[in-house]
Amino acid sequence: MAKKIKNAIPVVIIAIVLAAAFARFDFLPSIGDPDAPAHTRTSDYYIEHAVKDTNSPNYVTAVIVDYRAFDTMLETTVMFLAGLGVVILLASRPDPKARIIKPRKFTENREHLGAPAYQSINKDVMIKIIEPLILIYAVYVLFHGEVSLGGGFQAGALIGMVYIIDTMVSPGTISLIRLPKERSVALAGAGTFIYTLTGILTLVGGGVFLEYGKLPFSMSFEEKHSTGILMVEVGVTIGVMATIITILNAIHERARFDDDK
Amino acid sequence: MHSLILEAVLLMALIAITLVVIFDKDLLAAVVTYCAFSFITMFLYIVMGAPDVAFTEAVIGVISTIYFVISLRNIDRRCK
Amino acid sequence: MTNNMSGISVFLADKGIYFLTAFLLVLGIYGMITCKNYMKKLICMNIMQVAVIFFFLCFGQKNGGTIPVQVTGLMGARHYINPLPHGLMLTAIVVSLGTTGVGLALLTRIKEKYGSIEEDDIIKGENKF
Amino acid sequence: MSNIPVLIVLLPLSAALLCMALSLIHWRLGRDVVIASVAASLVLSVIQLKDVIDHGTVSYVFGKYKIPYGIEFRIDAISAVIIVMILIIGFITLLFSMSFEVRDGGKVKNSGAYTMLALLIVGMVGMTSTGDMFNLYVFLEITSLSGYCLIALGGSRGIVAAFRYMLVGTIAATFYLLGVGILYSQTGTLNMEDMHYMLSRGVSTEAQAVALVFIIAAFGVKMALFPFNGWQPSAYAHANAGSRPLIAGVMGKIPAYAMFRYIFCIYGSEFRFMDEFLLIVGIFSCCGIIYGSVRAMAQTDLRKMLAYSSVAQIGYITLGFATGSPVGIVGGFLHMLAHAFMKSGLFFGTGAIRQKYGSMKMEDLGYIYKKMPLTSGLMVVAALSMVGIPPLGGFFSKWYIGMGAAGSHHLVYLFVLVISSLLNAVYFFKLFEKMFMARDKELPDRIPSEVAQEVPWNMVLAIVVCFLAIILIGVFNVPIVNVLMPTVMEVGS
Repeated sequence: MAKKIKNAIPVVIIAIVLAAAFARFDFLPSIGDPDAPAHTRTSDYYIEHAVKDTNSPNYVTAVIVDYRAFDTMLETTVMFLAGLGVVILLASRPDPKARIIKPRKFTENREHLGAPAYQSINKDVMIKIIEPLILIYAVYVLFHGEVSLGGGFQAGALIGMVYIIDTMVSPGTISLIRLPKERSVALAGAGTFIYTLTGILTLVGGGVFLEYGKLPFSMSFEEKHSTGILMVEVGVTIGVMATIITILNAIHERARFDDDK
Repeated sequence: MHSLILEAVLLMALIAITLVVIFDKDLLAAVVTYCAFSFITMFLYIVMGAPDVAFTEAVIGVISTIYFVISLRNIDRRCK
Repeated sequence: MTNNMSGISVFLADKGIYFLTAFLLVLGIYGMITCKNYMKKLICMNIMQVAVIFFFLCFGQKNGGTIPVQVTGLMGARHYINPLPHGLMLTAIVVSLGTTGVGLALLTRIKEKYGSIEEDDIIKGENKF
Repeated sequence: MSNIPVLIVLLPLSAALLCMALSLIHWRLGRDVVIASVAASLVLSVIQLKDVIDHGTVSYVFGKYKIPYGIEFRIDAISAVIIVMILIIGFITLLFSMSFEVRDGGKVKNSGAYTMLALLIVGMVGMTSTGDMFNLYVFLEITSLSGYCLIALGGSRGIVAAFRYMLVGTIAATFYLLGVGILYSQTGTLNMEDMHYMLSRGVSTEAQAVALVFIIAAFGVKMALFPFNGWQPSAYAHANAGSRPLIAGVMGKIPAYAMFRYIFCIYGSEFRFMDEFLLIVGIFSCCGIIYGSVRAMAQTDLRKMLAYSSVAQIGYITLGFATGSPVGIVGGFLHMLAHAFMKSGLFFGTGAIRQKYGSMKMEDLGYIYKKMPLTSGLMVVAALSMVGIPPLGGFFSKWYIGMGAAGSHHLVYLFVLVISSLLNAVYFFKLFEKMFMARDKELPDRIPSEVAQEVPWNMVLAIVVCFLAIILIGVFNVPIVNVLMPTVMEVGS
């Protein structure tokens, strides 16, 4: 019981200090009042001009992919960077002899986590049904991202999750797509480059970077914005999907060192 | 106006989960509690009226929990 | 009944929600500092990032505003929630996934090299190195 | 060609994205594309510098939206000069790391290291040229993530250093996001120029003060200012040998420039607590200068000594900003340029010695000047410039900082400046004593004898470029100051 009190003291101190601080400061706007300064300066412009400027009724997608499209390109680069970092760190297999602390051999009293204790029908049958449904939903989320919710990240993450389900749940069966980590990193880079390519196309079309109105296709202004948004979303989807598969493969392939027989 | 009270209750649940994660001895339990954390966060974003963010948080919460569990296979579950 | 309900809501709107978010943030940092296990430091790091994302989203709230997708016939900015914080926070969530991925790769390498991910074993290993 | 500002960022970015795919075709193709793209953006940045000097600040808004609604690149004289410095050092570091390829790592690890370096350059150039607060956060994340991975490539000690840096760095990025959130809640805009306008129109000074505390803490961690530099020595010392000059030399400087923009360009002199904040930054830098110099004297490992001296040199730059007078600020920027070349020069030298003799200890540097004349020549010039000997760059920057401190009557800063120059002299002359006076250790020569010079050509190029840059900054410091001064005058209090 004393240990619990000893643990609780710092948490209580934190609560008291924060309560005192919040009693003193009151500059934060109260949540929910419509004419707080945060809304009037830029966001009202986004809400009123989103459909006219970007032809996308979903304001959040309009802000992400059209008004602040440069942010999202860099953020997909951060995603690619993380996938590449994981691959580099786990690329080479260190030899067990060069290790500082020899691991304690405690494999005996630990049940083998690999083989599942149960053999059930739902694992093999259900997976074959669930995967196509998620894929269809991912495609819907991608292409319908401007009108309803969704967009590149969600679609990419969903397809990544299909790959995870496929390789993790039933490791025995041959999985749908085999993507070793060298190729999936290259695919992530290529996906993010599709995003950059859209920007370069707007430069070629004579406009400023990521100005979809100047895409060199022969379309009306609204259609150009929609095609620009669609190309960008496809790039983000491929980038995010390939990065999630990369990180999964890299961490999953790491054999367990402790019970190397 | 009642959504603020719901947000406050959900935030208190998040704080409780954080305490569990900090003072828990078994790593796998901490990771599973973290999965509950990201689910309640997703629910919190829905209550706040941010469906896009909630969608992303749900998907990325599940994927980061899967990464934690897979890397936990390489790292033993006990912790001091 | 309704007036004390709005009393609590007014208190929550001004100070309560921010206090709870700040408490979650400081707990995340406290967890990162005191937990000896590196894996738990990573989990507390994620919790801290979620606290900041929630803090940023609080500024986008509007009373009586619907979700930021245009509904035909509903014009005017007062009826829609502010979309800018949502767009920014999508970036922050994906960045936190990237950082978690790199952190877990580092953890796997630390485990293989030093044999454990406890703070004191690693410090002993470093001094011996 | 008004698209230059974005092309400078775009070329290395697209080369980095395609490097992994190209290396599947042929493993050298990715590396050559990355090096060519950084060279091209270096040429573009020189053109941009000339353009900025002639026509003043360049503003480039993405997507042709008006200022507060789109993201804006704003490049004035200072950021143009810093971008040229980043790209020069980045280009020679790429060449330098060509000879540090890991044999067993295979194709993935080597081409991945080049991609990481290219993305680090993109992150730093972007942080310098952006005019949007949230865009600065995303570039900060790119710089930090590639920094974590490059430090973690540096062997088993590097992994633990990278993990600790990641924990502290993520807290710093979160604090920066908190600061931007508070400012956004008070003004509603994310553009720095627009934010300056909104802040001057009257925003509660409490909110401004709290936001500035968070932002200074965030940048303090990222540039290893005194109280936040716990992660820095082991991170710089154990980073990947090929990329260590870029990490130690430049990665700490860009957050210093970002802090300058926040304190002077966004908050400006009409912020009520400006003097108190400058005083706090001044105290941090003074303690950092003394702490870094004292700790550097006690080190035997060459890399650790240089890492601790980095803490002291960052203190000089922030001391220049803390004086508040335009002369001091220009001294801070001149020191940023000079120190970037000095520090990366010293790390090029240690990398060359390690490549040839495989040792980092100071004891086995005996008779180096006979066997490696070029490298030891560079290290002598860089060390003398670090101490502050007149003809070289280090002296003039300290001179301007001293004049700035004297101008604004901060005599304590002047006293700390003089004392620390003496401390610098102690540990750099210890280096000379080991290089010239010590006996030869006859270490085995690890470079095949048919290489004519002491080290392969790409290392010699890096060493010569740093050697010339230190001397040129020293000799031509007046034109550099004349380029920087007008921007600082209109901004400084």
